[in-house]
Amino acid sequence: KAGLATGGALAAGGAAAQEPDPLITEVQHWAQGFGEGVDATPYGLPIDYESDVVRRNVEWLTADVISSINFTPIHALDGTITPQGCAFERHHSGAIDLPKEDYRLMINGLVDTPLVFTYWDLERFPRENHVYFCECAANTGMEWAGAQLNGAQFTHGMIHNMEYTGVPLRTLLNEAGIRTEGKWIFVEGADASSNGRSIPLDKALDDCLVAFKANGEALRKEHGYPVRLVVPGWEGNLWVKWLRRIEVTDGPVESREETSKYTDTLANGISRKWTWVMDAKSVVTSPSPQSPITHGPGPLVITGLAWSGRGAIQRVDVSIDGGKTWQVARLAQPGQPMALTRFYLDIEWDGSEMLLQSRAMDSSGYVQPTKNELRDVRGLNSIYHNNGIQTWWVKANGEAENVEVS
Amino acid sequence: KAGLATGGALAAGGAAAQEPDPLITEVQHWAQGFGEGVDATPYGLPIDYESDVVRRNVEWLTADVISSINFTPIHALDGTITPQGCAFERHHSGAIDLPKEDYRLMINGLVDTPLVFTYWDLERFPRENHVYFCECAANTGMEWAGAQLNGAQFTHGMIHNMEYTGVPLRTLLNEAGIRTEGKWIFVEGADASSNGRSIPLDKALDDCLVAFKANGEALRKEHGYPVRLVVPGWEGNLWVKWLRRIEVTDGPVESREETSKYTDTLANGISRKWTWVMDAKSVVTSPSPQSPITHGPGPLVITGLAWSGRGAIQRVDVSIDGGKTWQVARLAQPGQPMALTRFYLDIEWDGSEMLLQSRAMDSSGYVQPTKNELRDVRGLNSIYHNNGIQTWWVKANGEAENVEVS
Amino acid sequence: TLGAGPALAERLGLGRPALPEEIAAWDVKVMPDGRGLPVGSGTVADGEDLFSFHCAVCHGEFAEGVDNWPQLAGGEGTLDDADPVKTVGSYWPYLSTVWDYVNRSMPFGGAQVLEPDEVYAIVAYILYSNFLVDDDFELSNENFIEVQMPNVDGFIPDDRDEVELPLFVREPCMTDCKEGVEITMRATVLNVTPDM
Amino acid sequence: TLGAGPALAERLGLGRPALPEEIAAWDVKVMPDGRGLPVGSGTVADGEDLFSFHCAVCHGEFAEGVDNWPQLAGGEGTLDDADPVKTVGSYWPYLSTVWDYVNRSMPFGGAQVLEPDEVYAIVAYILYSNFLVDDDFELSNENFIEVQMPNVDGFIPDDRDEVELPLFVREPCMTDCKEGVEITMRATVLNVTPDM
Ligand code: HEC
Ligand code: HEC
Ligand SMILES: [Ca+2]
Ligand SMILES: [Ca+2]
Ligand SMILES: [Ca+2]
Ligand SMILES: [Ca+2]
Ligand SMILES: [Ca+2]
Ligand SMILES: [Ca+2]
Ligand SMILES: [Co+2]
Ligand SMILES: [Co+2]
Repeated sequence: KAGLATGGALAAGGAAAQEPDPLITEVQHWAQGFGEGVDATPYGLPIDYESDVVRRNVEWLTADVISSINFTPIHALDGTITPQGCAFERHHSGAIDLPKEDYRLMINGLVDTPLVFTYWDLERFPRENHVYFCECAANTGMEWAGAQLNGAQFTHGMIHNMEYTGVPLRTLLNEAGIRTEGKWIFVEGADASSNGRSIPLDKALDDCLVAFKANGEALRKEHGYPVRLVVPGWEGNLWVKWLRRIEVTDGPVESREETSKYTDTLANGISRKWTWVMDAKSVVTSPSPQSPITHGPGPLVITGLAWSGRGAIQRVDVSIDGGKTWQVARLAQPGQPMALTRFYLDIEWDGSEMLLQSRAMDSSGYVQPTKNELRDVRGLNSIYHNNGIQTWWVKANGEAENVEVS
Repeated sequence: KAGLATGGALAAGGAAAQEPDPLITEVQHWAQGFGEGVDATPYGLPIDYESDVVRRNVEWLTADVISSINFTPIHALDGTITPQGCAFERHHSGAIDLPKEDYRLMINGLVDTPLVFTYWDLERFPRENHVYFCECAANTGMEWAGAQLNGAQFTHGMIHNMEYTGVPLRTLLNEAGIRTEGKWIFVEGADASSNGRSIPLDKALDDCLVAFKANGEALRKEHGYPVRLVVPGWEGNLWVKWLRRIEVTDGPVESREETSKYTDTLANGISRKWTWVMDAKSVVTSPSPQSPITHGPGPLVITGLAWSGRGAIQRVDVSIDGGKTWQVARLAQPGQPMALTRFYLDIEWDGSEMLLQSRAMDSSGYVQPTKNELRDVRGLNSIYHNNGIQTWWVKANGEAENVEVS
Repeated sequence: TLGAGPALAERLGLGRPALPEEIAAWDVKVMPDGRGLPVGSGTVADGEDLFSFHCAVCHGEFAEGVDNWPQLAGGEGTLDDADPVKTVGSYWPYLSTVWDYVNRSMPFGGAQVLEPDEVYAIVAYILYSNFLVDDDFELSNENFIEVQMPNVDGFIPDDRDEVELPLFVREPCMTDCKEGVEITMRATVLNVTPDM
Repeated sequence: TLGAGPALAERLGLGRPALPEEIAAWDVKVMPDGRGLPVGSGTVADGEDLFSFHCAVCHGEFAEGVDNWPQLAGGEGTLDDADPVKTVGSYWPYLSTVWDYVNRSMPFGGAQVLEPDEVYAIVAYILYSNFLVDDDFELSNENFIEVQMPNVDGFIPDDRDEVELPLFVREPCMTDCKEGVEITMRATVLNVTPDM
């Protein structure tokens, strides 16, 4: 591989090069011969050099990799759309292989006519398109007790953000006809866990989608091919994959996933249930432990993501001194309801260490709290819904570490 | 593979099933055993069943596959975002493999200080995020003489739509300092074609981006990794990939790509040059020749894409009778400037044949013309900028054909 | 022409009526009040054998859990402790959840192999391993809802709107928000991040 | 805080000054008025040999094109015909474009191997193959802009705004937009769609 310089090694800040760069003065092979033709990759993958931008799992988190989770490499991404290929996965019985031909969706329970749909039936209903984030309620859960995992991918990577195409759940429920006793729905997947969850009818009739495309193409196998439920702003566990059955019920089923799991035990031993909404949250994705500063003092782009299950992000503040003072960050685009928002703060870094934080505010007026403020309310033993402010300790050499501060 | 029914074979429209579907009454293997674990695909691909949703090229179009083009499978996509993996490619010397370490960007010409940037220098400038379509000026070019290729992928698939992250070109030009004699820029790539194009300074200072991410991740090799130019609303040939050099000039270079190619010869032999803007255009993506109706009469979703280089799509009309009468389609989301817009028309199909058309209107008031209206102005020998209304002849059996109508 | 979604029309007549056998096959959920339970029964003794055969490799002979696999028994009175142990006995509010989950999702890797009587027996054994029933207990659809789950009153509906919004809907501090800042915890000290 | 982009700040001081040798290496563009041409020259005769060696396999010995590869000569007077043949001779407005493109991009698969004198010679030969110069012609940086390109006046700047917008910015017809509709052309009749 040719090259005088590797990352950041070339003098910046207007310093002159000592001698001409052979990467410029010598004709490189890619400027002379052929690259790959248009028949080389009918469906492409990232270039080899980006092989570190992948989903990763944490072995000790779960007993095995089948009922487990992996993490989106948010430290290496920008913008807001998450490519499907590296969007985090959570399965309870593995990612199943379910052909469209073999797909059936049943709606039953307190309905006028219980119905069975094929995949192709679903494609005949009027569709909608929406960009939504999907965050696992356990995202940042390992950090309840304190700073544990060293990287935004691991602390905040149980999230992705895609443009979904699907049929409003209300359309399908309307097709079966909801009886007046119906107050909840229970949704299940076709995998062996079946992962049932109860959802109040209000939400079901509001903005849920029965989705079959994400970012334009068919859902990926690991995201529920051919059909998943989209429950905007609510915890990812409700976004049932390989959606098989929707039952209209008069009450919650109180399934394992809404009792044993996805409930939040407070300091007094009493647990909150039905904590569906994802609170407003943000994180600086770069610089961060996996994305250190390699270029030394001078212009530095601080960037990150913010989101809220209660609506649109309206503002994000960034602190470089651990929360003593804050600056209003620049939003790349106005926040959209229940979708990721990208923020930037462009600074002139003086090369001294920083305690980097970000703080999201949403359209409901909610301001992302500190981790300790959450602990004051909820105690120390929570798992889910950790939306506390994250701190990265960026050292003078540009490396960053996950820390907590007073 | 289990399954009573294949696509659309199950009776719809409330007709009762004769006997219970074994896909429901028998426990399927995916509902019993394990699917794939979270370590199976660090970077995933579409499920095998979608192996037909890929880029395709047309062999006889070009002398070889190196300077050639392939087509986005728009007939099989929905929403607006194009996944990188199946987004069309156009190269003039093949898709080159250029590591970030070896990347250099030069800005020279009529500037105060000619500069050289490394890849990592670019990441230090303030960034923006925007979703833009990129359409090859030759998209639909094969249809100038008449209906030729049977499929939306081939007639309209030289387009994609991504969320870009990059540095405004104006920021980089400002860094070098534009001298007052500077009126144009000339942009080149690092590949062997180098594919130089001239762009007026106004556009360069307006909304062009020097982009390094698309849909959140690093640009794919075939889309210009590590850096490409984004020229919103203007023909794709200007979106130079593997961007190597930007020169500020006092006039256009009149390179091969802006004289021999990408000029438009009128009936009288005189040719238009500098036809950069992509006119408002739309196409029904389904039903279409590659996406026939398989379900018989009854509810039918007609969908397609609309876009304009002059601004945002404001309305799309659909005709099912070859343009005698039109209905206003539903836009999935309000049109955004220089980005794809998805439209839907939900109809009750009576099973008789249709001549399907769509007609885009943009924020400038421009209404997409018929192909014959374009021919009346431009003659029969144009190649580029064919934004005429497309007609699909949908037959009673649901199959569709590319036709032209009186 | 612009708008979030299609108008909610009358029914389109798509899909087909589900047959009773189909609903029976897929609608296996059990509600807290016992609705959905099939007729059947099983004893602790039978449950012990079945659990040993189907479940113990992961959950332990006494439902105490093996390695990282879930523990299903124990943990009484720990919910307000530093490290609560959440099991069927200590945490689960409804017995229906146990029946439903074992029936639909376990054993892990071979779901939906158990017959109703077997599920009754296994659930009886899990109750026994949690000291909630005697060793001669037989669980059936008839006595099902008589079983008292210790933590049945341990749950409240989400009260973040009442408890947290008043705290966190506020004007954010911009300057002089605190006196000093000290690092109180460091991930690299704990050093549990996986290698990349 | 909301807004399309960052404020256009003063210079950030990033990057480094380009060295003259670097600019010389990369800035190879030639403008219509000849600016950018290196000193040099080449004859039709030398060009013929060079073309035969480097170019003829694709473009033909007489620049007439082989198979689907581009034809570089011929087509005079066809621009207003049914199927215009666009070549350097019939279409290209500026000779600078030929020099620039051959120098930067050809031969296809081995770009940037030619020396300036070789490019001059090859361009002279392409002119000759288009009957634009005699067989004893020698092209150099000095006589370069004297060469008359036949189609130099054949281009106008984009006039769609003036010619087409008045036609197409209009109120769209919604009903009774035409009397009858006939299919006038069918792709399956032509049958050129590739297999999938
Ligand atoms: C091969 C390992 C394995 C076997 C065998 C197995 N389980 Fe499990 N069990 C698991 C795993 C893993 C989970 C957690 C799954 C998840 O969270 O998605 C689990 C969860 C459970 C839970 C819920 C625990 C909680 O706290 O939420 C119960 C109850 C349970 N199993 C009962 C059983 C019974 C009864 C059997 C036998 C009939 C059985 N398991 C067999 C691995 C196993
Ligand atoms: C292996 C095949 C091949 C060889 C050898 C080759 N060319 Fe080409 N040439 C091409 C192709 C393919 C194109 C079109 C490239 C594109 O459009 O991206 C082209 C384009 C051209 C054009 C522009 C044609 C137009 O109408 O725009 C010129 C001029 C040209 N070549 C000259 C030359 C010369 C001079 C040489 C030798 C020094 C040469 N070529 C060698 C394949 C070749
Ligand atoms: Ca890398
Ligand atoms: Ca397929
Ligand atoms: Ca035993
Ligand atoms: Ca206690
Ligand atoms: Ca010869
Ligand atoms: Ca003529
Ligand atoms: Co919750
Ligand atoms: Co053009």
